[in-house]
Parts: sequence; C-alpha cells; structure tokens
Amino acid sequence: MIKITEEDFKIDEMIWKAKHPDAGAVVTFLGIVRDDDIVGMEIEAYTKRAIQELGRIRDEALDRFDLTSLDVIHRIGTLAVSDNILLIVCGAPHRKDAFTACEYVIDELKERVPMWKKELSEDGCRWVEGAMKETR
Amino acid sequence: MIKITEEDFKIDEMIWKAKHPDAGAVVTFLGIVRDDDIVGMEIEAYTKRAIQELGRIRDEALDRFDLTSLDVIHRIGTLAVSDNILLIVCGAPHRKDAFTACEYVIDELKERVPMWKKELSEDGCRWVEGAMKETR
Amino acid sequence: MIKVKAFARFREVFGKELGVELDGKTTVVDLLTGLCAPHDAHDIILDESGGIKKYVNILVNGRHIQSLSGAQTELADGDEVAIFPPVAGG
Amino acid sequence: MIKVKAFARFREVFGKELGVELDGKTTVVDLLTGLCAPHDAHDIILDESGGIKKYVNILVNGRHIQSLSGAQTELADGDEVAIFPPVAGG
Repeated sequence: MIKITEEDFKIDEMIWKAKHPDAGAVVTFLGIVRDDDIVGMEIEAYTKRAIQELGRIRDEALDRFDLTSLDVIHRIGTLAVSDNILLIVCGAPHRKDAFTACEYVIDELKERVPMWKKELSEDGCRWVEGAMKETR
Repeated sequence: MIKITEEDFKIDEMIWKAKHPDAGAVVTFLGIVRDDDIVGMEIEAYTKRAIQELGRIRDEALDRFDLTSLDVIHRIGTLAVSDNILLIVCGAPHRKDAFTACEYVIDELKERVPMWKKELSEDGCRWVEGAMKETR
Repeated sequence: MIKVKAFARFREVFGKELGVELDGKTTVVDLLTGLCAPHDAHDIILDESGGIKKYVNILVNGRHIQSLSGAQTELADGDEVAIFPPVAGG
Repeated sequence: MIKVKAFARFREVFGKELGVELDGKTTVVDLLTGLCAPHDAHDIILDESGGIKKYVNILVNGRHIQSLSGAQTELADGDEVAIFPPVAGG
C-alpha cells in the first residue's frame, strides 16, 4: 500500500498487514515532527506524482531485496510536534533485508518524492529546502 | 524499558512511549515466528541474566548513538507462526542513529543474551543452536 | 490551455494552480517568463541570462524537463506543468 | 549448596534447577563431572580429556568462566552455576 493522506494512521494495523508466514522480521520507520523550536509543520505534496514516485521506489526495493511486504503512508496538512509524519513498514524473511529496504525507501523518498515541509514557529514560518537533487 | 514476558505486547503503546519532543525518527524491529515448516516455537530464557545483558546492550547503544529512547521486549513461552517474538523501539533525533542503534541491539541480542528457541514441527522438535560466541 | 501547478514557495508566488492559454508555439522558458512578469517573480525563477535557475524543478506531464529538452521543451495544449523547489518530504 | 540451572538442551538432560551439596573444595569441572555421571551426560558436556566442551557455556553468578579461571574456577557455598548451549534469541 502506498498512501498520502491527511489522516493519522494506526501503526498496529499497518504492521498487522505485514504479517506473512514467510516473514520473520518487520522493520518500521516512523517519522515524527521534532521540536526544533517549532510549534508544528505544514506538509504539501504534488500528490499524483508523489504516489507515482513512491510506487517506483517500492518496486525498486521489492526488486533489490527479499521482502514479503512494503507499505508506505505519508501525511500531508498541518501537524503538531510529535505528530506522525510517515510510516514505512517492511516485512522480510530475514532482518537484514527488512532494515536495508526500510532505509532505502526513506533515503530515496527524501530525495525524489515531490513533497515539502513548512516549519511553523512562534516567529513565523519557513519552507524547509531539500538538497538540490533532480527528481526523476 | 527492558522486559521479558510471556504476554504479547501492543506495538502502538510501545511506540507511543518513544514519542519525545526531540525525536524525529522511531525505528522499530519486530521479530515474528516464520513458517520454516514449523507449527510454532518455544522460547526459553535465563531471565535474570537476559535482562541484565539486555540492559548492558541498551546502555552501550545509548552511549554510542544519539537516542531519545530505547526499549526492548522479548517474549518467552510457546508461540505460533506469525506470533510476535520481540520488539525493539529506538527513538532518535535523526533517522541514521535510530536505524543503526536498532540493528546494533538485535545483532548483539542474538549473540549475547541467554535465550534459546525450540522449533516445534509436525515431526517433532529441535533446539535452534546459536553461533558459538561467548557470552560476556 | 496548459495547467500550471506550483508548490511550496512557488505556490505562494504563483498560486496553487492556474490555466495558461497557449499563444502559438510555446516552450517551458516562454511559459515561465510569461508567468513571472505579473507576479514579479523573475529573480526567483530565472537567472540573468533568462535561463531557469538550478533549484527550480519543472515537470511536464510528470517528466522532469532535464529528461526532455530542458528549458526549450515544447508545450502542447493540455499539458500539465509543475514548478517546485527541491523536495523535502519524510 | 550450589544452585545449578540448566537451559535448553541441557535442561532436558539435567532438569531445570538442582541443588548440589559442596564436598570440600570444588571446581566447575568437578561439579560437571559429578553431575554428568547420573545423567549419562559425560559425552555431551565433557571432552575426552575431561575438559569442558567448547559449545558449553558456564556462568558462575552471571560471569562467564572464561573471565574467571575457566574449568578450574572454584565454587563456594551459595554460588549459582548456569549451564547452557550457544544462545539463540531474537
């Protein structure tokens, strides 16, 4: 499952879906809003292309690593400190694949998926600029 | 929290505890019973020493990596295929530390913590032998 | 008509989505030059020689212009052009 | 008395926990030799020269005998000795 949504997600439910007889390891990455002297964050996406690019990243990961499942959910909209931003759940027969795939997805996501963050602080707000890599 | 228990655990609750204003990433490792032609598994621990060793591993990880939290829960007793075995939850300001610490804990756990598994299959059962490393 | 979608900082300059009528043969850089004028956004998007600044990402129908013909990529009726700064999700 | 705890395969041989009365000065290998006889476990625990097999882990009060005096580690009343195969948790 690849999903971009304003709703919060239930981690237990997402992990439950990753249960598979051949899975021995499920590695989960949860991104949450960190208090860098901010009160919250606004997340914007080019949703159609973001889902497309996340799908490509998932397919690459499924191709490179031995996985039983790979799901990504990313929130958009206004979030407060400690709110969930995104969840990646990788199931695999063995832990090494689950860890490597999970890191692969978050690393690629940060460079390739058209989404942006605006930090909201008491003094105003600022767009977080990503590194200058091309989207593919 | 370091815990060895016969009870199942609630992943949402464990992750909830990892929420901290300075945490931007929570990496979770969930070990589950894989269907290697088995019907289940029995897990045994030298509980007192296992908790002690897990505590040492946690302290090493807190020392080496920049973390906001580190919790480990490991089940003992009889488990069926797809049942949860253990959960490691690492919170950190940045994702690299969370991933590395989580892998560190599971790698060390498998080598150092006095616990054993007996696989239960239709044909009988067998103890899973660990690699021949010394416990410290 | 071409549908232009702008994101993040650039959305705050151009608005979220606008329709631009094609006026004969148009390239990406023509479109941007035309868009920048009313929004006083020339310095944000274009460099001194009239090219597109490096940190400005342009997709045409989901494909980065670098994999097409760059600033000279020709646009056709119905195309969707997206303008956004370097991505920063996750 | 010495408390002996055995785990996994070795628990199935010796039982989970047993008390052994000290008979004067006793070392780890003395204890094991004494334990093995009634359980017919000599070949599992000890090698041909009477030493402890490599895959047998012994802790005395939580410390591995390799960090003490090995098979010759002396035992005192009240000690807890644990016997187990290579660990395999997780």
